[in-house]
Amino acid sequence: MDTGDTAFVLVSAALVMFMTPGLALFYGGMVRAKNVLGTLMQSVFALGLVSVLWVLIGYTLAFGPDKGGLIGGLDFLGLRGVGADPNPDLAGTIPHTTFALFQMMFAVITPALITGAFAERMKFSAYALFTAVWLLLVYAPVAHWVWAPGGWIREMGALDFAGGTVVHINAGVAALAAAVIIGRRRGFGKQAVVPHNLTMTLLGTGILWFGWFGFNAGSALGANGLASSAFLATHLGAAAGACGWALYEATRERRPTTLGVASGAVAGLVAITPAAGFVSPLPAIAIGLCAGIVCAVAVRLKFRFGLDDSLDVVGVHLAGGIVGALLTGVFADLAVNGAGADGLLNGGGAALLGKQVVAVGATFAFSLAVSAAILKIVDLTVGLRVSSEEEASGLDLSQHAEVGYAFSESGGAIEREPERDVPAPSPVAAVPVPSDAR
Amino acid sequence: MDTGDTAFVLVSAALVMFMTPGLALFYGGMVRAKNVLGTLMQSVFALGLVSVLWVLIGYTLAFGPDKGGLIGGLDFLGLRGVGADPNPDLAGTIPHTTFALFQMMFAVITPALITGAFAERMKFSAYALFTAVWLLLVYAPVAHWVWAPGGWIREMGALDFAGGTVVHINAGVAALAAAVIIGRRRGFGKQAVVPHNLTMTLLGTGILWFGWFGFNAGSALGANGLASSAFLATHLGAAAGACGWALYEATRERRPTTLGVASGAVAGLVAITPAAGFVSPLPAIAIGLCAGIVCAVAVRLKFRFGLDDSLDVVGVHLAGGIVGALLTGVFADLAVNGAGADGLLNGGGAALLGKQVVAVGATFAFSLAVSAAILKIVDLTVGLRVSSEEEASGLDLSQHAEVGYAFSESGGAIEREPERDVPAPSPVAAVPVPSDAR
Amino acid sequence: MDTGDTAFVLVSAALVMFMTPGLALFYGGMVRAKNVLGTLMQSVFALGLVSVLWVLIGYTLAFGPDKGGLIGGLDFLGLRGVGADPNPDLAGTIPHTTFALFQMMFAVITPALITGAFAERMKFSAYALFTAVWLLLVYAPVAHWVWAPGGWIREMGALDFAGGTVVHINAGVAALAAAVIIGRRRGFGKQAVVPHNLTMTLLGTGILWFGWFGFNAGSALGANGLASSAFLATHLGAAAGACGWALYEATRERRPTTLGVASGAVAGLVAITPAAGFVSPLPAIAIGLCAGIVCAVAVRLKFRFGLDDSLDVVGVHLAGGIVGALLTGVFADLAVNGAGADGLLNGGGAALLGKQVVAVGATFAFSLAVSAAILKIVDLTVGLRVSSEEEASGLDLSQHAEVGYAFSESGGAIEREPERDVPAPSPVAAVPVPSDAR
Amino acid sequence: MKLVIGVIKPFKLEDVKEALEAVGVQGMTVTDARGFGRQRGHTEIYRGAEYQVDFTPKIRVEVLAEDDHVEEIVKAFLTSARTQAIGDGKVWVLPVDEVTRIRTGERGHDAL
Amino acid sequence: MKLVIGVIKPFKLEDVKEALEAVGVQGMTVTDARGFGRQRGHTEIYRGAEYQVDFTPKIRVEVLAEDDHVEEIVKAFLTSARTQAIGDGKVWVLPVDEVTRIRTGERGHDAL
Amino acid sequence: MKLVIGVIKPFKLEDVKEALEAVGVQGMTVTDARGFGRQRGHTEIYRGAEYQVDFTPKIRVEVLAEDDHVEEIVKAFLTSARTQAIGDGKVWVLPVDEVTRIRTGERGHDAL
Ligand SMILES: Nc1ncnc2c1ncn2[C@@H]1O[C@H](COP(=O)(O)OP(=O)(O)O)[C@@H](O)[C@H]1O
Ligand SMILES: Nc1ncnc2c1ncn2[C@@H]1O[C@H](COP(=O)(O)OP(=O)(O)O)[C@@H](O)[C@H]1O
Ligand SMILES: Nc1ncnc2c1ncn2[C@@H]1O[C@H](COP(=O)(O)OP(=O)(O)O)[C@@H](O)[C@H]1O
Repeated sequence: MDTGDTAFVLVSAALVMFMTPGLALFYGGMVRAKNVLGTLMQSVFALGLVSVLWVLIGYTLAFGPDKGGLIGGLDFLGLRGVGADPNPDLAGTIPHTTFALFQMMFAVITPALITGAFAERMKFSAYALFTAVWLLLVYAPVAHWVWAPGGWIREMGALDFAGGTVVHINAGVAALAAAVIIGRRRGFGKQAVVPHNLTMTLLGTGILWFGWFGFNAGSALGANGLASSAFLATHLGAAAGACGWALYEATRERRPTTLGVASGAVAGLVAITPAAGFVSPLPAIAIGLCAGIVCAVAVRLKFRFGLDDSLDVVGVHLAGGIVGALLTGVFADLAVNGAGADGLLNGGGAALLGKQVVAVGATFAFSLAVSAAILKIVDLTVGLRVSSEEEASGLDLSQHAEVGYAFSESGGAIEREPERDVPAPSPVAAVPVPSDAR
Repeated sequence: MDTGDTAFVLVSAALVMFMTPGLALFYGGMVRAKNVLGTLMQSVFALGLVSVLWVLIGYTLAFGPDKGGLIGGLDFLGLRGVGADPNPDLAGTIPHTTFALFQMMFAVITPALITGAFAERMKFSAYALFTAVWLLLVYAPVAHWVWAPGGWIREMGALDFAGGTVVHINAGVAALAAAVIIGRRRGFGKQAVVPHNLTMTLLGTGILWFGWFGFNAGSALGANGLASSAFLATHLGAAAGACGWALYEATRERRPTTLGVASGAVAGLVAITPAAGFVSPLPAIAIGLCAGIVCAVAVRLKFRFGLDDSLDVVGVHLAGGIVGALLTGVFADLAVNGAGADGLLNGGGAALLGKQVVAVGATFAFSLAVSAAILKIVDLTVGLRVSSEEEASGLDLSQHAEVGYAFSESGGAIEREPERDVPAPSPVAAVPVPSDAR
Repeated sequence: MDTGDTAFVLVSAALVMFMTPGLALFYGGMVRAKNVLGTLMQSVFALGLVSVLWVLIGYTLAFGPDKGGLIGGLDFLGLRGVGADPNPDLAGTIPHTTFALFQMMFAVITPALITGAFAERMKFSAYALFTAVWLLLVYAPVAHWVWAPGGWIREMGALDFAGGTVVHINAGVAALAAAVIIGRRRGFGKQAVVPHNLTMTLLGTGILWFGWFGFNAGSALGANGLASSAFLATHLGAAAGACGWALYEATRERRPTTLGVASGAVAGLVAITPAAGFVSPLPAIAIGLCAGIVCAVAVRLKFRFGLDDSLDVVGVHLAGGIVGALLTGVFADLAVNGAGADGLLNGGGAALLGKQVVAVGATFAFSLAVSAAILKIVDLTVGLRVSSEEEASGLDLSQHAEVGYAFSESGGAIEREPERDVPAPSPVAAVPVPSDAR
Repeated sequence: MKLVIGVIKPFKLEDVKEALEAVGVQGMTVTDARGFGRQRGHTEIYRGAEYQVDFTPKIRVEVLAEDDHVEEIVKAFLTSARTQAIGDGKVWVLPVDEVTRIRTGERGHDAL
Repeated sequence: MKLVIGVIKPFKLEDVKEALEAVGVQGMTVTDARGFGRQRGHTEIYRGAEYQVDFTPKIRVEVLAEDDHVEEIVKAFLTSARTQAIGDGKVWVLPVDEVTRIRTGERGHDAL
Repeated sequence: MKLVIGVIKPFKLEDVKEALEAVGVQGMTVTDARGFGRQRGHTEIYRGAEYQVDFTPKIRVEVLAEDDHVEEIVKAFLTSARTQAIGDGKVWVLPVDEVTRIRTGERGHDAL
């Protein structure tokens, strides 16, 4: 066990955990004020629900001893047998618990990413049920295929350094299914739906960018040259993505926007995720730039297709994820990572690219089918969508009986305490309570 | 000295420092807009005041050579003799300065926790004076008892991994005293007092959760298996706490709330703090779940008792701290940490539980008595409470001559610069200043 | 290569990256709501633009093999030859890429600091052009002089641990030039210009403080006693700075303000930056306290001089940077850092202080001249300043076609989709879209 | 000269604006408001403390108009702001002594 | 038909609402406002720059009522909004030509 | 008794307040508003979706005044709020039946 590696992966896990509140803010700022809490909840609550499920069963399904390349065995149920000693098959220089908790943070944020597609209209109960089932039926298997020893995609030799397929394509496809199945928001395409607080979205972007260093560099599972080059590639992907999107807007719409720069940075981070540990700096810039432009175009298509992917999960995570997975097959470089492969431009021929295509296709098909099935079942059972009145009044009031902001303190409310009329037993309470009225 | 351990504890210290701004936001979002800055200040200013006092005298009182099990000697006054070499009695693999600054961050946040109890009505001067005195007369001694070699509670064998008694019960008890002594806010129990910005509270929750990894895992004082299991337990405590509180609300009040999930996560973090380094994953979930539910019930009692513990420091930190301290006596496991003990459910019998009860009782009694005394004296000298008019207009204007938000830019104010009428010496200023009026 | 050192510097780099969004918020809260996005952009976009330029050419200009003490050679163009192996001349125990990316984060935030001087009135295009040119013509050379082996200021023996001259004085001087050349905002000195969201500024302060540990302690380029003492000094500088500014306000204006405490903390951080690795705790407190008071006075002078340094970059970064550089010559202590020197109060005589004065003077003169020249050229080409109408309506609308906040959801806008009238090809879109109207 | 004031549901503003333009209205002034009436409010819960909020968000639209234009304008409000649901709001008409355009000082009809 | 407008201190809104309901008022429209008058404002200081703010937060309450109901409503305002301190505000009454309920098109009395 | 209502550009509020004080006005009530008129609005773009916003920020100023004071007050608005640019706003005058000061119950002239 190496203390430096352990320190780095533990801190990386903390950074990845921080990404989920960051995502909550990134999404929360883009919705209307009446839905901000409901939107924040759909990310933050995943930290609670998914973490518990992951420890109980998710981890062993993903990383338990391989069963036919498809799923993990139940040996690690409830983290049984997962202790301070490293598990050499998974990570040789850090405690097994460190690897398990690092992976837990990935499992938390992936379903949270999906929520952008059905923002402003899904029942909280439906969200919770969908998230729990999706984690076990979709996320865990795909994570096993791609990352676990024996997983068929890993064995095939496709490369996904930090989750381009497992996290982004996987979530992006589920988002596509969700947007189609739950249907469009009231007034979509007719009424103006303006982000209520872009400063919140920008803060979220900053936190995501910051946490992504743990996501990608931490995936080196040690503090070494590989982690360092993944860190560098990650930052350059984000930077170039921001420039790419801004460039597109400046040329096509005369003005680069704040939301565009934020979106471009995230698009670049998504695209560099699978490639981070396999490419050198200049290709990293190329991948980010490319993702920024492609995603800027992609998000503009949803109106044409009448698809209300509310916060553009498809346009950013699916499109960006595919860009990244394929360009990994183009730019991968054995000189950067001996455990990787050479891509199209490094004399590796189309072999790797082909495997990348297979990995993307398999993830796409599997995630689409199972996600759609789960959504349909949830719709038939608890029902996916809030009522039209609840949608009009907003998720905050209808799902959580709260409001996000109360800047003007104009009373307008009186307390209905159950205890209100009960004679208070304490002497303190006996003292008449002074009121602002007097 | 181990670089990996040093890296981990230094980063952990940074994370714990970040918790104080996080706490400021967590609290700030819950008050009315007119008090948001005053509330933020009561946390943020502690970063300034307490840090300086800690270095000058606090550290040596807490961790100087033991004097009769009760207090530390003055050898480390002004950090004299605290240098790059490790102090084997305190932490053998990191510089002594690293240990001292890590401890400093704990000393900063503890008094800040108390401020939630007297929110929206205490004078800034009274807050500052109380904080300074409380740090030296209450925090430093209790920290010595529990954590310093020779401290009587430590010697007795009670377990507190990262501050359940020192930080949370200690602050929670002081909060109880403060809420009673300063009295209720105007209109408490009659007028509606609604959180003005729950998105701020949620952001604060995310930062607290993130920073808490430094708080608990960092308390292993190294990057090792213990740190890793403490990290895992911490995350599960928070996750289960959020689920517990949400579950309570969903069953008792039909709707889980954002504030409930945020409060539950913090309650879980509080409860897992003393246990983090002594329990395995499943017990960690149990502790969090239990804390989430217990605290959800506890905060609902304040109206019955007519106690205006404004932001529920008692309901969350005192109640949650006690839950954690006692359950540590139930779930502690030598298999997790050889330096710990076996709890009730691990064949250790009631021995440890008994010691935990003593530790809780002693901290409770001492903190209540001394905190109350300090508050009374501050009240008699500078006075604790702002005037009724100042309370109505808010702390921001009355204590700091500022407002938190100015969204609508409708002038309504002209500048009264002292320099206004002074003939400006610089040529630049000679140029007539264009005004928006033209 | 040491994994502990690598882990620490990588995490430090992430922390420094996080400072830029923090700075965006720190500045963004101080402007009027109509300019908040434009202000955030001027920091956040630097993360994109500067990072790419740094990798392509900036790094090699700053840290390439020395050319006459003035500039670096082009050997590292596009990070050619910068790999996993340590570069002993720069940092012997971490990968060369780690050093390069750590330095990149410094290059990003420095031009972002300048933007506070021309807030609320500069064209986005002018900002972008100025930033790009300034990075290469001003930042890179000065960084070479002070930090690169062979750089003349470094060889002379002046001390700048983490960027007092390179970052703060350099940016502060450029800010002075910018404020004079772009001129004052409409209504400056007459109309009230109130910070629109001090909670945002306080959050930014918290992030800056947090990230500054990476900035200063990370500059030890390893996880060791030096990093630890730099960490401690950094925190004490911030803490004492906050106390100093608050003290000044409490005594001179009766009330300590939130903005004052935030500003004082930043002033303290600025001043401790050059000294962090050379001074012991008590001098660190002295430096912070001194900076807090000096900067509190400095910002109050701008009205007297009619200088619209909008967010006080000169008053905080230039003034604070000079205080820190000079006091480093006073308090530096070989006992703290053998690679440093003894200052005035440690028997080193005035030698070091003299060198510090030369370093400050040279940076001041060079930065002032070149920055002014760049600004003039940008003004003559793309033009520095937005039109008077654009300034009145705000940067958000005029430069980015966005608004920061839309709390009240009162329609008031209908969508003009380019695709709007195009017959939608997809069956989904064929379904008539329900509108809130029905 | 009259002042027609309409209190409507916020999401109806766009429709009302278009309807008013359609009947020749060239200007209006709107303010965010909160209304109390037959339409019920909602409940908020914070850590178990329950609040009944009786006011619902509305928008208040003010239109200055010639006397003979009023009837048309009121009709435009009725048709465009109506959802058939409780809380659609009211329209009322106030007499106006005189109107002046600040920019030009024009009065009466020319000021509109 | 009359329009009674009251400008009050924000924290009084709840009391005023209850007092108006007590005298049979079934609806009202409120807007956030800022008032200038005998009541003094406050000072704000940012980095030494001092601002005098003369406006204080108020709430503006509008109530449509039958002529013979007006006196009672004004009284309700006086009793419920009064704190005896400067800045309690004003109540004024405007003549109304007609009122219509958007939902039903009912006019006059039935529109309230 | 009359009620003078002026709709102005936000940054003009301070000038208007001073002008009104200069002609002896001792109180006023202002509300944030949005105006639609000859003055054009602006465009917003979010991820390529383009919105045309027709409303521009305004401030609505209400001044209660004696009949013989009205002309002076209207003039004060015209001179202080004018920028010569489209969108300067309007001033209109409404008849008032009566005014009461909440604090004292004084009516009419004494209530101002
Ligand atoms: N007497 C009144 N005076 C002023 N405004 C009123 C009055 N009654 C109703 N309103 C306004 O009209 C809105 C709708 O009234 P309400 O009774 O809820 O529904 P409806 O108009 O369909 O009967 C209220 O929210 C309030 O803003
Ligand atoms: N002439 C006026 N026209 C319109 N509103 C007024 C006028 N005078 C006062 N007000 C409103 O009444 C409020 C209270 O008036 P003020 O003179 O401060 O106290 P009081 O009403 O107790 O004399 C002011 O804040 C303002 O909103
Ligand atoms: N008929 C109207 N009724 C009510 N308010 C109006 C009317 N016409 C204009 N306004 C208000 O006056 C403001 C300025 O009017 P506008 O036509 O844009 O410029 P100008 O007053 O210079 O002709 C508008 O923004 C609106 O607030």
